[in-house]
Amino acid sequence: MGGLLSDAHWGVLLILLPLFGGLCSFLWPGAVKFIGLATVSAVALSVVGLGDQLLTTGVYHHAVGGWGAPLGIDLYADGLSLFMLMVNALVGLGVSIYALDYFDQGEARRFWPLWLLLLGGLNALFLSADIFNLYVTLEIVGLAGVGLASLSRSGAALDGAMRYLMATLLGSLCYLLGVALLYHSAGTVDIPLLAERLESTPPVWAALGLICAGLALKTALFPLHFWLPKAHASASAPVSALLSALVVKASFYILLRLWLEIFSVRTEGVDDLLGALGMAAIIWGSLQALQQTRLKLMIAYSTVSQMGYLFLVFPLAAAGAFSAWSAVAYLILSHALAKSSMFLVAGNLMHFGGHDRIADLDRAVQRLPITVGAFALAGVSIMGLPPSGGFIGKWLLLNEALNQGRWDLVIVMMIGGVLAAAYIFKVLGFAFTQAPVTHEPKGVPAIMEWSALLLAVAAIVLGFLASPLMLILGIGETVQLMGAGQ
Amino acid sequence: MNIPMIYALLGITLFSVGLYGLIVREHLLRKILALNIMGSGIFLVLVALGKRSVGDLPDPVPHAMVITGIVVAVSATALALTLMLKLVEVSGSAVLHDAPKERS
Amino acid sequence: MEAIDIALGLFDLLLVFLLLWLAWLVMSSEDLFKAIVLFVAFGLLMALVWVRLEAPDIALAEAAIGAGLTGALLMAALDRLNAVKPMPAAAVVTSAKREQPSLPSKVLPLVALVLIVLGLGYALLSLPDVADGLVPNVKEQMAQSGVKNPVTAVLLNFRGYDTLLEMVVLLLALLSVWSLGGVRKLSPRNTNPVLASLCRVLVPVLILVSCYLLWVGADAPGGAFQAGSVLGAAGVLLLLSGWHVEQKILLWPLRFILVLGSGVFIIIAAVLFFTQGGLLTYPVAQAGWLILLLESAATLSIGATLAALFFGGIPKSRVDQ
Amino acid sequence: MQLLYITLALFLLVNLAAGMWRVLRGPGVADRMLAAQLFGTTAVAILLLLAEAAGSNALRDAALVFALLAAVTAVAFVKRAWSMQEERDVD
Amino acid sequence: MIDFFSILLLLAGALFFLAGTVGLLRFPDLYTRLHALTKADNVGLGLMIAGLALQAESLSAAGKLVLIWGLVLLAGASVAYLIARGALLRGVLPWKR
Repeated sequence: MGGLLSDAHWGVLLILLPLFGGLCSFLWPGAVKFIGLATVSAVALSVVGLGDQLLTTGVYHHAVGGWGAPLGIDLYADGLSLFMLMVNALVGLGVSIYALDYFDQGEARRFWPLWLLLLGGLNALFLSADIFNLYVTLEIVGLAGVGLASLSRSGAALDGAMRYLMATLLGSLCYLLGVALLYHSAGTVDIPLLAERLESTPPVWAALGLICAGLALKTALFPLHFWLPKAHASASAPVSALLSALVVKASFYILLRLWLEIFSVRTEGVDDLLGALGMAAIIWGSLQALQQTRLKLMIAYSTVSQMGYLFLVFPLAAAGAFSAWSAVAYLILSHALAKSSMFLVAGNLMHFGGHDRIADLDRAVQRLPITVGAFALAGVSIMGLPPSGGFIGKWLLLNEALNQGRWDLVIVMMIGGVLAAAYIFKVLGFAFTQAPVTHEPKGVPAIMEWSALLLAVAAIVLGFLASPLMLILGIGETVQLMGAGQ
Repeated sequence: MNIPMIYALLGITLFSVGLYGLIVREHLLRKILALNIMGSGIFLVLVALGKRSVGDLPDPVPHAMVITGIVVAVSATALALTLMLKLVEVSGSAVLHDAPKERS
Repeated sequence: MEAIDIALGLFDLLLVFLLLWLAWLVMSSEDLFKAIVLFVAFGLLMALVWVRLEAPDIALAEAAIGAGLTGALLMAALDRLNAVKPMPAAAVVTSAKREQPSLPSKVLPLVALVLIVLGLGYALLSLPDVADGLVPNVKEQMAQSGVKNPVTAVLLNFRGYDTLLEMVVLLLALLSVWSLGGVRKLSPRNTNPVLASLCRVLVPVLILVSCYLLWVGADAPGGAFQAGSVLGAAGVLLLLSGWHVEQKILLWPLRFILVLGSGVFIIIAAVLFFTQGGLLTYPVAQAGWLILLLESAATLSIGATLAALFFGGIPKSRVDQ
Repeated sequence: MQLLYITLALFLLVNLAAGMWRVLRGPGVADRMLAAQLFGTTAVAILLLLAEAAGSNALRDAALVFALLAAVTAVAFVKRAWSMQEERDVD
Repeated sequence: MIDFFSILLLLAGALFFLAGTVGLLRFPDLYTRLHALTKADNVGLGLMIAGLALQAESLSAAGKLVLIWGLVLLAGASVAYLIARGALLRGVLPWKR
């Protein structure tokens, strides 16, 4: 039985299931919720299956079409991929449950096909070992993201979606030109083969610049973050959660993957540039978040700053440290959970009061204790306080920075933590006090409250699971990973 | 300097001209045209550099990539145009304004 | 022999110059309609470039899309833009912003443009003069691919997984457009007899050409994407001539055709996966007809998707208006 | 014969470049469109000449598609884009 | 002999294309330009296609060429009519000496 489980190609299922589910939900709009929830649950089970398989047999390899690289496309999964797939499954499940009650019938019919196809694209992205295939998955993620961001059809949502569309298309094009240069330098688009063949030549440098710029734009790295606050803050709550928790992480994952596999040995200076921009993002994003008067914009700017932490890995990982990038993987997972929970909370508060003005939260804690509790727990993880996933990730990163004597990074991370505490306590403060203007509150469905809490609790629980999760991350030892699987 | 290389250089120039237009011009329709020109430039680079093989056959792999790329580009263009029209319908302007509107 | 090379060289240089000029004009001309017409001309010339680069498959796709569909899409969008934008209040907002840009803000992007061109150009020029890419690998495996056209072999077999995902991208674009809701009313029913007769001739020819391209794609340039684009053009022409279809026919069958391409792809992928043990691993003997099946489904979907994208809104919203 | 085909193709391309002037100059919307229509016909001729020079049947298919699609753009123009006012860019 | 006719037809075709372009550039208004362009170019293309058809290796190849010409003629004629009619309806006045 165990053999059967670990022999099954969970990876392939992870791609085909959501795509098929997406098509079905488009064909049968009457059954979208059922199809959607069933698909997301099946995906979550498949991730468990894949995890079991990876733990017993090591990295997963599949040559699509039986051709194998360089002619064909390879699927590949190691600890890092599995981690990202887990993010997909956990956040996806939480947001899907939330979405059951959030959308009305018409919106649900538009939401589910887009979301399931997005999920398929994300899974395909995390399983790909081929830079052109990654481009195609990026297109899926981008276009689905635009469709989702504009779901509510409000003026602000359309404006945000347009910004996002422009940014994501430009990012894809830069990435594609980089892919073209890499292909013509090495005659392959397979990542392990590229790692073997590439040398430090001007076209590779140009490709590095283009790919970094394109992916940084998609990941909203400061100062290329201009599109994110509007796009993420003006979308529907579940969509904001998906965009902030999953979509921006996808492009970051590609950057991290290519960095670890292809670019790290060939570059100096770029890693410091990315690190510096990451530091700037932490400070700038936090300061902006602190100034916002609207909850969703505050959360969106918080995403800008939290993405900055991820970019600190580049100067640190230059020394080849496992703990640096595993810290980042941990941060990704905990931020995804906490941030999606926060956006869902914002959705609840908007549902409840009809607005998301922070100053007018008006004792929300009395009427929506679960929701405010979820926000507080998610906030603990975002601030990086123990015991939470965010704490473990930031602690690992901080340790690495201390070991390498990078005091600049240490100081910025400390300041970022304090600022995060400031903007989160500001919200909590208003949630406890009476607003000058009172208003008619509306009830919030229990499912929406509990799913937000569930995600927040998961972000905290991560803090207790450090050792098993590190074990998972160790599968395939990403540092010399893909080549080793051959 | 051979003929394919000239076309490849044309490709990066088109990419850059498109990028310039994307940044400098404000009207969304113009930005959409700019993205299309950038895409054409990239396709040119992909295909032109694939003509460096010694045999009689140009590299078919970039050709396949570009064919799907062209079809995807037109569908993304259609989406962008529709989004632009909806935006104009709601906001009355085909330009993205940087000044935040929600300062009320 | 030499004279031919000179003539070809001049042809290439003129083509390169024209494309650069056109691209610049598309970006810089004040009038939007002019920019669109110039962009259509740009697409036309791109098709000639593909011919010069010995990429007839791409030339076919570009002829259908770059020179045809994109132009139709842009013109329809411009028309709708003029129709939905009569608000004077908005004009005030835009004119208020129309201050003269300062000199550095004009010059800086140009300097950046030149720097990028120089940097990337240097990168390109330092590539080796000869590189085989994947040509040897493709040649080696062609016999196992089930088709004779190497581009089709790459698209549907060697890198068929990419194509599966691209079909999803295409569907997503349409889903997103539909999710935005209808944009405007349909054009009024056509009363022009010349246009009607033009459609009566052109639409069947377009459909025939589409079938031909689909069929010929296995051995010669052509295939699902080109055939689908031509089919999409037929749909666009029908829509332009004010073609109406019954509500009920549109709802379910249209959705079915739209997902046919990606759906058949996914189902075949899954079936092959369970029988052959690999994602999209065709048995060599069956590869030929499996590819034809996939391409036929993809052609229908691409054609329907492109036409639906041109239409803009959800067909259902027609009744609401 | 080869040389003649290529030279004629070059000649037609020069022709096409000259037609650009009308697109730029206008004055009316229809004038620009008309010039683009000329491009279509000329491009078909160029393609056919190149096809003959290269002995490629596929290029004739491309010319066929060109001939068909040029009509679609033109119809789109007549039915859609030809409105009274001309949209101007704001910058 | 066939080559000779071919060359003659091709050159004559090129001449008509030239005439069409000159007309497009020099004629005073939309209608005259329309007139010059659609007629001259379609004849030019026809002559060229005749010249090329003489060289075609097979009957089907020649047939495809003729089909292309037929389509261009049809599209050109219809579009010329549509543009002229549209222009008249929109009040573009014909040029008078």
